[in-house]
Parts: sequence; structure tokens; C-alpha cells
Amino acid sequence: MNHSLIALVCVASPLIAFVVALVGFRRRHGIAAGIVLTSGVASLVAAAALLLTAHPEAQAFTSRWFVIGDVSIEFGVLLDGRTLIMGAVVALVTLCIQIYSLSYMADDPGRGRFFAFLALFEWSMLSFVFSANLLQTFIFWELIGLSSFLLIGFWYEKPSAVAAAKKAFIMTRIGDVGLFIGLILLFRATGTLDVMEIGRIFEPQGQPSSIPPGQIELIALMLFIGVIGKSAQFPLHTWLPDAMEGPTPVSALLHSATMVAAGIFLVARFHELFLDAPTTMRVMLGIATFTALLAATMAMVAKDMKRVLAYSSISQLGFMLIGLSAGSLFAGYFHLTTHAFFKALLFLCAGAYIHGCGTNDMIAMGRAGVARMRITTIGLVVGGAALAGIPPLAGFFSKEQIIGTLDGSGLFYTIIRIGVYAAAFLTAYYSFRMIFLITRPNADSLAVEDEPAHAQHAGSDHSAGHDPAEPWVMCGPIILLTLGAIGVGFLGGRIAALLGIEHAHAPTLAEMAPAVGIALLGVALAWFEFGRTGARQAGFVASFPPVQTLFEKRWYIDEFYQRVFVRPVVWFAKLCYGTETRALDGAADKLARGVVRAGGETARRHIGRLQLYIGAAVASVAVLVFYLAME
Amino acid sequence: MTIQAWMMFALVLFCIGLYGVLARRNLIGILIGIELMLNAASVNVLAVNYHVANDPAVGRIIVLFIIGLAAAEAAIALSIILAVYRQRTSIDVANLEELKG
Amino acid sequence: MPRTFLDIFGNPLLALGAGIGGVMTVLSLNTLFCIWFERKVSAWIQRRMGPMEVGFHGTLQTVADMIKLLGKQLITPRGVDKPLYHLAPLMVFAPVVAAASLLPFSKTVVLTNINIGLVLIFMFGGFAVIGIFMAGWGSNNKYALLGAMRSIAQNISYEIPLILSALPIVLLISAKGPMYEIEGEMIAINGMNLAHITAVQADTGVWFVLLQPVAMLIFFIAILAETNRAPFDIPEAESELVAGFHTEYSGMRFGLFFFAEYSNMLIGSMLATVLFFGGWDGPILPGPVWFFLKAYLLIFAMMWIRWTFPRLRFDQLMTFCWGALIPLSIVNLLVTAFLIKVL
Amino acid sequence: MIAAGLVMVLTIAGAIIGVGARRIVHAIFGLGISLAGVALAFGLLRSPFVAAMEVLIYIGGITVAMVFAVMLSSGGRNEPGEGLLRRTLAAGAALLFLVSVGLVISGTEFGPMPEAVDEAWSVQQIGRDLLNRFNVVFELLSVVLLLAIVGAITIAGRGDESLDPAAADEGWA
Repeated sequence: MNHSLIALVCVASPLIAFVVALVGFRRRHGIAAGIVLTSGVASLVAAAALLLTAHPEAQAFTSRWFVIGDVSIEFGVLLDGRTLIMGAVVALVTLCIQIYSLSYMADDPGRGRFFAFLALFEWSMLSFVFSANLLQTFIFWELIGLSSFLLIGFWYEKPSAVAAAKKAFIMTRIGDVGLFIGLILLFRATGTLDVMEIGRIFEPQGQPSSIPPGQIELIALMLFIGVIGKSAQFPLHTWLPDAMEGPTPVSALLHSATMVAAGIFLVARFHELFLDAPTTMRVMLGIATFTALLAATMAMVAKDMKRVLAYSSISQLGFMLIGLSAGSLFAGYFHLTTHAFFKALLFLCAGAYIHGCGTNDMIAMGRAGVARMRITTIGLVVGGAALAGIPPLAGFFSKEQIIGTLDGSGLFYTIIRIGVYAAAFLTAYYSFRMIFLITRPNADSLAVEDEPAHAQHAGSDHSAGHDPAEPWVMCGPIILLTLGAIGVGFLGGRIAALLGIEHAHAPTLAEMAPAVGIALLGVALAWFEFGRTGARQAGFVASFPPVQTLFEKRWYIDEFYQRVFVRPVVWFAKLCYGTETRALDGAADKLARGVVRAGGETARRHIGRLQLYIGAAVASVAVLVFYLAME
Repeated sequence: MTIQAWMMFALVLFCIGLYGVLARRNLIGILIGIELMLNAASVNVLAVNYHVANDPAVGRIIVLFIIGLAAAEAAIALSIILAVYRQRTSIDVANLEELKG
Repeated sequence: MPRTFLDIFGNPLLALGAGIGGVMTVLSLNTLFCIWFERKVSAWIQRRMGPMEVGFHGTLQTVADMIKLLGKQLITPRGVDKPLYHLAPLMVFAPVVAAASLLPFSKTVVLTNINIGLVLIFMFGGFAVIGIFMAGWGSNNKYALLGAMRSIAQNISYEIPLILSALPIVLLISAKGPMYEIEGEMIAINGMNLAHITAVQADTGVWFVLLQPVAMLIFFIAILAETNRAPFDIPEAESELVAGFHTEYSGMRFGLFFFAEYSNMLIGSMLATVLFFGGWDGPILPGPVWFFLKAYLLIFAMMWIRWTFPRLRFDQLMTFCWGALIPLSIVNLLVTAFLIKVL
Repeated sequence: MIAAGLVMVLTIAGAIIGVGARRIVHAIFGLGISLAGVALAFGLLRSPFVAAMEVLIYIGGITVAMVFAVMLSSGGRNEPGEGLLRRTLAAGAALLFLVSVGLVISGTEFGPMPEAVDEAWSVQQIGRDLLNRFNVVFELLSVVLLLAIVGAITIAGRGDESLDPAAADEGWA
């Protein structure tokens, strides 16, 4: 077995599973799930085999698709450190989620379709990660968008799910326009679509002489617009919290290893290019920091567990981009990897809780006693701690790396540093707020439950009284991901080696201190406000009602969009519709009616003898010809 | 045979078909006339093809297309005739005058 | 390459006369033989003796029958459509003779060597339909008309798989082209030339039945249907339709239909031989002998099938053609074209 | 020369039967004869393949379809003949056309017969041109034929519906 064949197995098996399951076994759920799981295992084994036997330098296995002029479009797989790590993570997380879905979706009438879409998702993501060609990158980038659209809107009977799916699709599409322009510009600048070739052009230190710096900035900016859409950065972040309308495993998949990771991966993929665009990198850094902070404030006050996790995803994606745009491929990439594990873990825990007690509201969950689900709760604590950056869990190492990269000086970097510290503090605060609300419910506290109507899971007739069940099919992936969330942090050196970077930044205790301190500070505040016995269980923001409202209303960004974009567009559409139906159609109808009436009048004066007409026509032609012949 | 002879022959055939189209009251009779006219056109094309054209493949291909189109036309026409017959139990054009308006 | 009658006789009229004479002789002898043969085969299958009285093992029985037919009164029923009624046997019979003259009987001598022989044979097959209809319509008899309608429907339906199953052969031959060397002579090869089809099989030593077994089966079935042989003999199903479209014919007029039927069998078998079994190709024995031997083996197979299988119902017959044979032959044609392109 | 004359006479005689016969079935046979004559004319014009196609499609297909239509419709009953006025008018129009176009034909000078190589006359050339030069037309024609088949089935099938209300539920529409 050579590498190309293994890579082919890795990429193609989800596709085969998707086609077979969707076409052949959509209604025979067990078989569909079996097929998809088999393909997931095959992909994982192949990806793991590739990762373990990886070559130090990049390899590309391609075959020609078609040729336009001098440009040949090659399809294939590109194997280097970045793709191999990401491929393995994608395969592993997807498999965990697929197994988890066996139980979570067990009663859903459409689960054959669900599993088929999961396979489609996995295929798109793997092909995107491994793609060796810009065109392929773009195609699968869009396919990722499509499959997430399908999965978010999986419960298409629910209007909110449909709206969320549409929102996700349209918001990311805005970014995709930028991405597409960027890719075209990139192609124009470099004259090639080959990813490795592009990497080589931008590889040398200093900017490539052939391309003017302004153009590089523009390309990077355009690519970054795509990333903003896909990875839910400000100002296009609003789709991600809504995307939890899909089944929870889908959220887990979207938020960890696939959809949003694609944007980060794109930056990592073209990191050489981004390094040559310093101005854009500063913009990115600013936006990412702002996003991280913004989303963290939203997460502080949210009551819906999945929403907290969604905001934290946005915030953590901001962290990754901070790492990448501060110039360290390793920091951002490392955080992408670790985040995939603990975020998937947290979502699976959330899913288990929701499955167990039938509500999304953390306060209600806690009061329903879900903390008795031991394995899930352990997973929650580990995942939350990893998210908060408590040593020695995965999140700590990667976040420490990111904080460590911010070593620039000047006002800009000072502001950024303060923002990042604040975001890290808030991260620790809200993640432990979540943990405490669930594990230490306090009936006398000021915490108010939302209306229980939020219950999201389909079969949500669970009463709060009895012990919620923890099926092993759900526990298995949770345990696996818990181990991942604990262990992946120690693999930093290996990952750096695979990325071709010397483990330059070996943190000393002194360097670790700020990160740890900030995290512990956040935890302590959370403990004081939510954890300790008799806590008020209302955050410090509650003392400033306007701020609280601001955070709860998500900084009014959605409202702002609604006012500025959606309403005018709807108004304009209505105007168009009115013009169309009243004015144009009316006119056309009148015209048509006139024609019909004229036709009717003519027909009434018509004797209906076709042959007479033909004869008359022929005779007149004959006379005409005769006349012409005589001329 | 000169080209004129062939063309006159085609013309005569065409006019016979024309007479059929104009005179017959039976729909199938009219269809027969149409087929004769189409064949006259084919003969004409092939005569020109034989005597004048530089590339003799073209004329034959045109005739093949004419034949194919005639087949399509006949199929449609006959199905219409059947439908008309089922409606009116007659295929006399005189009865079809109410098609007007 | 083979010489035609025109090459041998020089004068076209003389060649035409000799050709028609030869073909008529062959077809007449064939009819005489086939009638006897059919009776013997049926008797053998039914464990009886068959005709034994006239001549050795009844060999002259058919001759005697023929004389009887010639002596019979020619009855023209009242109310027949005279021109159609009288022309019908001729219209059925004439295309048969024309078609037979297109087949390459031997390696060295053929009647005609035409580049589109295959198409012409199918064309003459198309003519016969009109004759059948004239007979059925002209007889002014409902059984005859029903028989004719069935026969026409069956004939035009089965013509499609017949042609479609012959096309792979045309492809195979054309793929060898445009120039092909046969016995040291370069010829511009043509896939629809029957002589070329035989020559290529003889030259390569591979009969096309080996390359195209599916096409051969479809072709054989379609020929059974085209000649109204059992199990496709619905047009003349005795228990339903008396004798089908020739119910009202008697004497030698009936004889002509009979003649045409057995001649059609022979031509169908010969065409199958040319297309799939290498025509005159074979060791030791001279070409024509092989040719007739193969053709009569196929005729024997037809008789065997007739006396073994029950008759199909008419809707089954049509479903079989449109639902099975035509799709199958199209798939076969596509696969062949694909393989030729790829290999 | 003689052959061409015979073919023309045969064709025109068939055509006259085709438009003149009182019985529609006879008219169809007249058409058949005429088509056979046209096919022979094609043969004389050095296009035997086209002639074969003419016979296969016209005689083997279209006339047979007409015969079926006759049997399925009026059943060949004797229709009332056409009135004298109708025939005279039609003949007048046709004659007018014949004379005027005939004048044009007889007054036209045609160029000399060009020399075309045998290769250009071969059947292979038709095949090549059909799939290369006239590819689009060829494809269009196949679409037209497909539509004609579908349309014919639809139109003829709808007639069934009107006769048999039970079939209307399954419906073609």
C-alpha cells in the first residue's frame, strides 16, 4: 500500500458511503448507519496510517482533470504536515460523532439521510483538507457549506431550523464571494492553481519579487473575507449560534473539526502568503481579538448551553486566528487541533444532557440533576477546564502558545494583548460558570430558568425526576474525546515537527504564569459567583443591567443586520414584487387579453377550411413566381 | 437524363401531391399528398446534388434528414388523426370546420 | 474478391436472367426439401414415421402435393378487393427473390456485390409487410385481416432488434478498416457488404458468434418472429385465426405464400450464417456446401423449436420484443462500440 | 435513360393512384408504388443508401402506420367522393403552380456537372459528415424524433382516455 492509495481510501470511502447510503438505504436506517460507520472507520484508519508513516516533506498525488490553455487542472491529494494532522483529527472526531449519533438519533425517522449527510460532510472536509489544487479547494469549500446547510436544516419541519440553515448558507456565501475573488486574484498573480507551487512561491523569507506587495495584501484580505464567513468572525459571526438548530451531533461536528475549522485551515494552508501581507495580518489580528472578546461577553450571559458553546466557538476561533495572524503557524494550528477535541467533547456532553433531561437551559438542567450522569459530567468538567485553559489540559498548552506569540510592542500590540487577556479571562469565567450551573444547582439562587419550551431534542418527553440514562454508545465517544482533551496538549512537539517548525517556543514557568494566572482568576470569579454554596448565581454583569441586556441581545448585531440589511432588502423585494405583479403583469395580462380578444374576433371571421387557405396561398405564390419568371 | 428533366419530374410529383392535399376530404388522403410533396422535394435535392453540387454527401444527408422529419411528422399526424376519429368518428376534413375559433 | 454474375456474363440482362433463374431454382428446391424435412422432423420429435409412401422415405411426397396444388381450382371469394387480392402473393414473393440474390453463396462467385447489401436485405424484408397487408385486407375476411394486423405489428416490431443486433457486426468490420488485406489484396472494407463480412471471418478465423453471442441470440429470435415461426406464429394461430392472412387463398396462390415462408426461413438462416457463422468458411468441403450446411442446421434448429415450444400470447410477444430484446440489443450495441473504441 | 423514364412513369402513376383512388387503402398502395419509384430514382441518382432508407422508413414505416391508422379509424369504409368543384379548384391551383414553376425551371441555366471523386459518393462519407459536420442537426433530429414519439403516444393515448373513463385516473397528462 503506497501513500496515494491510502489517501484515496481515506478520501473516497465517505463518498462511497454517502452515495450508497443515500441512494440505496435511505429508508433502511440500520444499514445506512452501518455503511457510514464502516467508511468512517476506514477513513480514520487510513488517516492514522498516513499520519504515522508521514514523510517529512510534502507529497502530492494528482491526476489531470482537464486542461484549459496552458493551465492543467489537477485533482488529487496533497500530503504534508498540515493536511495529515487535520485529516486525522477530522476522521477521528467525525467517527466519534457518528458513533454518538447512533444513540442520539436512534428514534429519528430520517436517520438514514442523517448518516448519509454526515458522510457527505466528512468527504467534503477531507477532500478540502487534502486538496492539491485551488479549484478543488474552492469546490470542496462550497461543498462543506452545502453539507452544513443540509445538516443544520436536517429537521426541516422546524421553521427555525430552516431559517438557521438559510442564514448559515447566506452568511457564509457572503464570505465566499471574497474567497472566490481572492482565489482568482491568486491565480492571476501566480499563474498556477497548484497549492504546493503557491506555497513554494511565497515560501522564501521576504516577499516574492514577481508580485507587487499591494496585490498580496489584497489577495490575503479577500481570502480572509472568506475565512470571516466560514469561521464565523465578526462581522459575519451571527450564523454560528443559530446553527445549533441542527441536531447536537451536527453542532459538535460544525464547531469542532469541520465547517468552522475550514476557514482556519485555509489561513494555515496559505500561511506563507499571509506572512507576506503584514497589513492584512494586523487587520486580522484586530478583528480576531475583537471577535474573541465579543463572543466571550455573549457567552457570559447566555443560558442555553449550546449557545454558550457556540459563542465560545466563535471566541476560540478568534484565538486561533490571533495565533495565526500574530505570525505563528504552530500556535494557531495547535489550538485548532486541541479545540477540535474539547469542543466536540463539550457538544457531545451537551447533547447527552439534552437527551437526558429534554432542555437546553443550563439552569434547568442543573436543577433536573443531570450532574448524576457521571461520565458525561466528567467529560464536561474536563472539556470546560480545557476550554478555560487550566493546566495540564489540551487547551492550556495551545492557548499559552497563542498568548506567548504576542510579543510585539507598541500601542496596537498592547491593546491586543489586553484584549486577549480579557478574552482568556472571560473564557475561563464562562466555561466554569457553565460547569457550576450544571454541577452545583442551587434552587434558592437568583438564576432564572428560561421557558422550558426550548427543549430541542425530538424525543424530549423525559421527566426531570428519574436518573437520566447514559447509554454506552454515547459514553464511548465522550470518554475517547475526554482522553483526547487531556492528552493532545502534550503532542505539541510532535505537531510542530510535522508542521516543519522547530519547537521554538518552549515555555518557561515564568511565561506560563500570566496564562495560568488569568485562567485561575476567571475560575475563582466563577466559583465566587456560581459555585460556592449559597452563591447568587448571577454574574457580575447582572449589576449593570444595560450591559447585561447588551450582552444578552448579542450587542444588537443581529438587530442591526435586521434593520440595515434585511428590512431594506425585504422592502425592496416587496416593491419589486408589487411592480412585477401589479404593473408589469397587469400590463402583460392586458396585452395578452387584447391579443386573445383580437384572435377571437379573427377566428369568428374564419371559415376553418384549411385546404382553401393552402390553395389560395399556393395559387398566389404561383402567380408571383409566374410574374417573376416573365420579368 | 438532364437536371431539367429530373426537376420537372419532381415538380409534377409535387403538384400531384398538392392536388391531393387540396382536393382530398379524408385526412389520411391529405397526409398522402403531403408525403408526395416531401418526396418531390427529396428528388429535387438529389437531382441538384447529382448534377450540380460539388460535395455530393450534403444532398444525401439533407434527404436523410427529410426522411427522418417525415417519419416524425407522419407519426404525429397519424396520432392526431386517430384522436380526431375517436372524438368525431370521422376523419373527414369537412367535419373539422368547427376547429375554427 | 468474389466475382459477380455481371463480371461473368458481361451483359446485365443475361446476368439478371441467370441470377433470377439460379435463385428461383435454389428457393424452389429449398421449399420442396423443407416441407419434407419439416414433416420428418416433426414426426421424429413426435415419435412417428412421417410421410413414407411416395419415394424413398417419402422424399417425393412434396412433389406430389405440389402437383395437387397446381391442379386445384383457384377460388376467388366474393367481395374481395380484387387488385390487392391478386397482387398480394406477388408482393410477398418478389422481395424474397430479390433478397436471396444479395447473399454471398461462395468465396469466388456471388450474384451481386453491393456495398450496402445488409441494408438492402432489411429493406426487402420491409416490403413483405405490405404484401401481407394486401393479402389480409384484400381477402375481405375478418380472420385474414386480424392475422395480417398481428403479422404486421410483429414484423415491424421485431425488425428493430433484428437490425440492432446486426449493427455490432457492421461495427466490428468497420473497425478493421478502412483498408483490409484479404489474400494479398488490399480492399476498402465496408461493414455492410455481406461478402466482406464473410471474408473477414474467414480471414481471421474467428466467427462472429464467438465475439457476439448475445447479438446472435437476439438475431435468431428476431428471425423466428420475422418468419412467423413458432413460438411466434400468432399471425396464423390455427385455433384462433384459421390460417391468418392467407385464409382465403387457395391453390397455387396459397402455394406462393407457402413458398415465400420457407424461402424467408432460408434467407434468414443464410443471413445469420453470413453474419455470425462465417458464411462459406470451413475446412475441406467447398464453400457453398458449408454455406448450405450451416443454413440448414439453423433451419433444423427453427423446426426443433417449433415442435418443442408452445405458442406465446400476443401481448407476451410484444412485451418480449419491446421490453427485453430491444433494450438488450441496444446495450449490446453500446458495449460493443465502447469496447471497440477502448481496445 | 429508358430506366429513368420507366421510373418516372411508375412514380407518377403511383402518385396519381395515391391522390385519385376512391378507396383510401388503394390510395395508400398508390403512395407505396410512388415511393418505390422515388427510391428507384434515388438509386439512379447514385444514392442507393438513401434509396434503401427511403424504402425502410417510408414503405416499411410510414405507409404501414397509415394502414394501421386506416384500420383503427374509418376501417376503409367508402367515403363520399369529392365534389367536382372541389376537384376542379384543387386541380386549377396545382396546375397554376405547375405551369409557373415549370416555366422557371425550363428557363434556368444550370452549370456543368462537377467531377466528384468516388470517395465523396461513398456511404462512409455520409456517416462521417453526419457525425461531424452535421452533428448538431443530427442531434436535433433525434430530439425531434423523440418528441414526436412521445407526442404521438400522448395524443393517441389521450383518445383512449376519453373512451375509457377508468383509464383517465391513471392518466397520461
